[in-house]
Amino acid sequence: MSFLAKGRVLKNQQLADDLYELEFLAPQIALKCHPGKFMQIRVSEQDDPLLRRPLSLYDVDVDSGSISLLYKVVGQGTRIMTSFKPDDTIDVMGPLGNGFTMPNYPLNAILVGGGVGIAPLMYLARWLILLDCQVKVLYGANTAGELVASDRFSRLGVELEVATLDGSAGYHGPVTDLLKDQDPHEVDSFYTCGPEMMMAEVAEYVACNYLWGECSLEEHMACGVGACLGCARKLKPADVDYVKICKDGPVFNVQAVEFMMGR
Amino acid sequence: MSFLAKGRVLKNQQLADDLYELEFLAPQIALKCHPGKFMQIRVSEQDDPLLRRPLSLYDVDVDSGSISLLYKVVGQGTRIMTSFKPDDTIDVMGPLGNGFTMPNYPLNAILVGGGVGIAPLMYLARWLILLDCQVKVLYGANTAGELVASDRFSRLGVELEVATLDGSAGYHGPVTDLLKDQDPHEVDSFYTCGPEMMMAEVAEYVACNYLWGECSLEEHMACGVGACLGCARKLKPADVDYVKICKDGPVFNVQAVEFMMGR
Amino acid sequence: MKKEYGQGTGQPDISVNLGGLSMKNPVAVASGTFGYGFEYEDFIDISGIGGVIVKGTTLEPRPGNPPPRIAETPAGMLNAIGLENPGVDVFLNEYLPVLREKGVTVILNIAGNTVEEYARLAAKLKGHPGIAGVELNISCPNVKEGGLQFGTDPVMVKTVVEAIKAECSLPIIPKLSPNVTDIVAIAQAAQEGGADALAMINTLMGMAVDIRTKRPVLGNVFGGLSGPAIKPVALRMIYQVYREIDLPILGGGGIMNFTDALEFILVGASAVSIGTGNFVNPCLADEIVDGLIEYMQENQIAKLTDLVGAAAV
Amino acid sequence: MKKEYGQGTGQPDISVNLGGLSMKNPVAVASGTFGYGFEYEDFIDISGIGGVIVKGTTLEPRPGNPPPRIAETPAGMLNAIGLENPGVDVFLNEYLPVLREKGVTVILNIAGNTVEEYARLAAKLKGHPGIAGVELNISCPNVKEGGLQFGTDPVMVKTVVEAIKAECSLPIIPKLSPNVTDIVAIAQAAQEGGADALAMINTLMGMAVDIRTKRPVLGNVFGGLSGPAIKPVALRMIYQVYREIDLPILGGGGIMNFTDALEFILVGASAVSIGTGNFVNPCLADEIVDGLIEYMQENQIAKLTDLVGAAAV
Ligand SMILES: Cc1cc2nc3c(=O)[nH]c(=O)nc-3n(C[C@H](O)[C@H](O)[C@H](O)COP(=O)(O)OP(=O)(O)OC[C@H]3O[C@@H](n4cnc5c(N)ncnc54)[C@H](O)[C@@H]3O)c2cc1C
Ligand SMILES: Cc1cc2nc3c(=O)[nH]c(=O)nc-3n(C[C@H](O)[C@H](O)[C@H](O)COP(=O)(O)OP(=O)(O)OC[C@H]3O[C@@H](n4cnc5c(N)ncnc54)[C@H](O)[C@@H]3O)c2cc1C
Ligand SMILES: Cc1cc2nc3c(=O)[nH]c(=O)nc-3n(C[C@H](O)[C@H](O)[C@H](O)COP(=O)(O)O)c2cc1C
Ligand SMILES: Cc1cc2nc3c(=O)[nH]c(=O)nc-3n(C[C@H](O)[C@H](O)[C@H](O)COP(=O)(O)O)c2cc1C
Ligand code: FES
Ligand code: FES
Repeated sequence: MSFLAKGRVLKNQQLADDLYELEFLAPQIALKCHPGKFMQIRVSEQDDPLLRRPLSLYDVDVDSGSISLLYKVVGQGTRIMTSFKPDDTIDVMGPLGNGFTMPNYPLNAILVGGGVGIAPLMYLARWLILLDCQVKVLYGANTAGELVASDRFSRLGVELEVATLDGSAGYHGPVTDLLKDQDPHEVDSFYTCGPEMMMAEVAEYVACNYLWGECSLEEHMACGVGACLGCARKLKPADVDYVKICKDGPVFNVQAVEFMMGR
Repeated sequence: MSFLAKGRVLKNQQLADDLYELEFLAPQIALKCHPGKFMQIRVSEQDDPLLRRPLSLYDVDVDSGSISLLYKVVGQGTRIMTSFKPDDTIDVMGPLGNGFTMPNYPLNAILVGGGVGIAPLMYLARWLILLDCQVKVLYGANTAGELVASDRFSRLGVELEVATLDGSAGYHGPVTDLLKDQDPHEVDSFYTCGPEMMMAEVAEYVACNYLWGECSLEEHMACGVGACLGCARKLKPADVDYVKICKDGPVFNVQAVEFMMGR
Repeated sequence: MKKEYGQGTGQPDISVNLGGLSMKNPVAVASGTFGYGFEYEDFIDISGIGGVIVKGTTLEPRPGNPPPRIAETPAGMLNAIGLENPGVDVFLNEYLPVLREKGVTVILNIAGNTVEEYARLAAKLKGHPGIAGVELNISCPNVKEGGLQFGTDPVMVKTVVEAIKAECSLPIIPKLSPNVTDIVAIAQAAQEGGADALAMINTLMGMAVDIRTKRPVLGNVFGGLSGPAIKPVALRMIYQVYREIDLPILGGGGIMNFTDALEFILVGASAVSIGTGNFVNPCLADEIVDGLIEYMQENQIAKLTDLVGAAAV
Repeated sequence: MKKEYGQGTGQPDISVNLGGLSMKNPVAVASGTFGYGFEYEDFIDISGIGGVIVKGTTLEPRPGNPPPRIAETPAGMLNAIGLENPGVDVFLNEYLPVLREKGVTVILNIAGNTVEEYARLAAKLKGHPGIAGVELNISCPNVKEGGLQFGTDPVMVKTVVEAIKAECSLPIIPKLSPNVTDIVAIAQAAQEGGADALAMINTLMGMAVDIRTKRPVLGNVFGGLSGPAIKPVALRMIYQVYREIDLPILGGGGIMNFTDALEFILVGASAVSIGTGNFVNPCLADEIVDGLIEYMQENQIAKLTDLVGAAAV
């Protein structure tokens, strides 16, 4: 079940140069949230920009009915979002899509996130912890200042390893290098979101070690509900059918996907 | 001389239900201002709404370099303007058009304004006072709350008579009824801005009493500088040529105009 | 919050007979923008919608175009979906029965690449109750005529409409392409072919470029421009056709709110369709109906037909 | 802040030869949106602009259409100015000398209602130095052909271009109307008539309705749609023509910033024109030139021609 709702902004905080956390009240939606699902946010009442912006659930508090999104300013829409301020009413639609598969028993999970791709992994981590899983987060970014989710992960009580490309915090290099140090026998499942090159390496690790993993994909969207067929993608070039990222995903098994290196 | 400039918003204050005063710093423009001229304000960086909005100079302080506009929220553009806040940078163009004719000697002037049409008359009154004129303002509105310029006029030291359609302040009825009580022999010139029906009555009074008067007209605009020929109007139906309100006006001699009743 | 409209309820009469296709209210959702209706059930009661025009359907299943399939443009969007659909049999056997069960006013949008394909498709509809009407997408290339779009040539338009009318007794509503020099000539041809009503407009052909890759954004290079950007063109064409052609018009192109819808009605649309607007506001169809009723009550307008074409005199 | 561009200055070469018309830089201002240039002198150095295409000029003075002449639309605007202009004699004798004196690259936009009118107008230009080229507005009704627009019929396009070429040795740039089924056929006809370059696109025909009065907004009912709304259509048409027709293209339609301009160049425009964008930002032409230079320097592109058509392969 998803809804169209008016959300009341609680905060819209700049966490880094181009990273913001938007928190708003939408209790009806919050009740139906699940990690990996996403929201479609209307950024303006004007006709330009026209379409809603898809953003993953970063965190949700069912008790207070609040939903958090972590967004990166990349273009016109996200730039407009930075002007949202507390008590503004925003037009939100969600939760949409198929989220991450939840384990039936407490297991060991590694979450690999790069950049703003960390967003859906926060809410996922919260659920996994609730389900008594062992959660380790491998979190990569360009530079220390962009590791905006670190503290929140720590507060959640997950094990956190960070990597930065410039070496300003944690491991100096791509976050996927941290995979080498993991013991595949101690992990049951992987969850990943970030640049496709990064996810490709996670997928390879998962494949080589006969593990299981899920990733969250992106594609430009119009409807967000499977109606327009706009967000089509062949998970693998040889596939006959196009999946719809909004409805069949955005979460897919990593083994089903051939990642695109430019992304 | 007119300019394209970035104005820094000083205030954007709601004065009545749908009336706001916007004040911004634009010293270069302020230096060239003259009563009756107008600004073209870009309301949004988005492509919708696209065109600038023409707004009259309500008041200008050359010393501080600040310009005030008095605007009424009537549609999308003016609604967006209400979100301007102090320290915002706005994109302004002006001053544009031909303003009111200034007297060469101190004379007696009556200014007749209706609704937000009062806007250009404030700055005009300021100049006339500086030129040692006797200034009387006849100021009409629907209701007392809309007489947002009254205090400012009083502070300027002009003689002020008000009228409201609902009788909640001053004379109960249309502001033009106040013309009856004026002594035409004690007035040299009239200046008017507001609904055309109102201006038509001022024009008639001016004509009947062999006086002189100017009015400020409106027309939808694109360029604001006489380039697009979009703001054309025949001042009188029998005229051969179309004037351009933005360039030939917006101020015209009342005798040259046949007013349109619907406006 | 379902409402009952119609004669005798004290509400203004907003039901529409669109060339034999009867609609509860004048607001339909446009083909390709609303899937089969199910996709939007969380947001709106699809049985209350004036007409649900389902995704363009072809004789055989089609995989659609390679992505990217959509791109945002100023006050609009481009799409090049490529008619991805499971084929008419799946529609008739799997989707239609459910829609019929729910009481949805189903309008089937059909597409083909030859006159025969259209005719065979139309013939298949016999014996499948629950289709209120057929919208004919003629913005498709005619492979037998060198890929020229059916909708750009009056002779082809007439031929294809005739062929379908011969096979199908449902109301047939050709959907006109705006990418033509003379829209009235096309409308005329559709009428001569036996059209019961006209739908207009389909998308304007456009494209976008990715300056980073220096390549067209869309996998298909060209796409259809929809949304508020095209509204002025849609209004103009409907106005032109309304004044010349005596067929009811299902008007759309950029409708985002009630006042937009009213503009379409005033230039001659008997009913309207919401396309891109659904993406922005999935409850838009309902909101426009509410807006219309309120407007008619306030302005003492008893029936919608009093407004149709009022600006096109 | 005048800048010097061109070869040998260390700057990338952005000068353009548009079918014999030489421009300092590839950014022109579009006819009807920049008056005669003077109107914008407070805001921009008009002699630095790649080309100032002056208001559409006719043989005799024209009063223009009754107001309202413009209306805002989503990401666009409609205009129905009706070619108000003082006639070619006033232009040649009063405005041109001043523009020439200032060193402005003047492109004269001409319009007529018969082939003879165009030809006579073109003939008048002889002996008036300072006109860099002639843009031919063919979105005008041909009164001898029942009011059909010149620009919608290949035969008429060819005829009118030929007639003008016979009278005038300046570069002739027909400006194509987008309101046609087959833009390539029109471009082809212009080429056959002897066009030196093509300007595209003119405005899309549209309209707007005032729901308060229930009447068309524009005094002329129909108007030309311009601005960002039409950009996808303009790009598509230029792409189509660039691939088929071997003439340089002056591209425009909705350009609001440098990246828009680059999109036009990538689909095949050798130079661009800014229309509605001038109203929003009177310094836009300069800003786009600056943006282009910066982009070329950053991307080590020596000459603009390396970019022209890069997306249309
Ligand atoms: C399921 C899903 C979840 C996402 N979650 C997040 C998140 O939690 N945080 C975050 O910062 N970003 C997320 N994104 C990406 C985000 O949607 C885009 O960054 C955003 O739409 C850009 O909008 P813009 O107007 O700023 O950029 P522009 O480039 O100006 O947008 C132009 C158009 O392209 C679309 N677009 C641009 N980039 C993307 C993209 N990467 N994916 C989809 N559409 C795009 C926009 O929606 C818009 O329609 C997610 C995308 C998807 C599909
Ligand atoms: C010279 C001049 C001076 C003006 N001075 C003032 C002033 O001091 N205070 C004030 O409140 N208003 C003034 N106006 C009117 C003001 O320009 C319009 O109210 C405003 O443009 C409405 O914009 P909108 O987007 O809110 O309305 P919308 O109706 O949504 O605007 C749609 C389009 O119509 C145009 N438009 C709508 N109404 C008018 C109008 N009356 N005149 C011109 N264009 C219009 C808009 O600019 C826009 O392009 C003046 C108009 C002119 C021409
Ligand atoms: C994503 C998308 C898919 C579409 N698919 C179809 C289709 O399959 N058949 C069809 O006739 N029209 C199709 N259209 C056109 C719409 O039905 C509608 O005519 C057009 O979008 C204009 O209306 P709008 O501006 O309200 O969207 C599609 C439009 C969009 C945006
Ligand atoms: C107000 C206005 C007046 C115009 N007048 C003319 C004209 O006289 N002759 C002409 O060929 N085009 C004219 N045009 C069309 C423009 O030159 C340009 O081709 C069109 O607006 C598309 O470009 P744009 O989207 O950048 O504005 C006019 C456009 C506008 C907006
Ligand atoms: S965004 Fe419409 S189907 Fe996915
Ligand atoms: S607004 Fe362009 S001429 Fe007046």
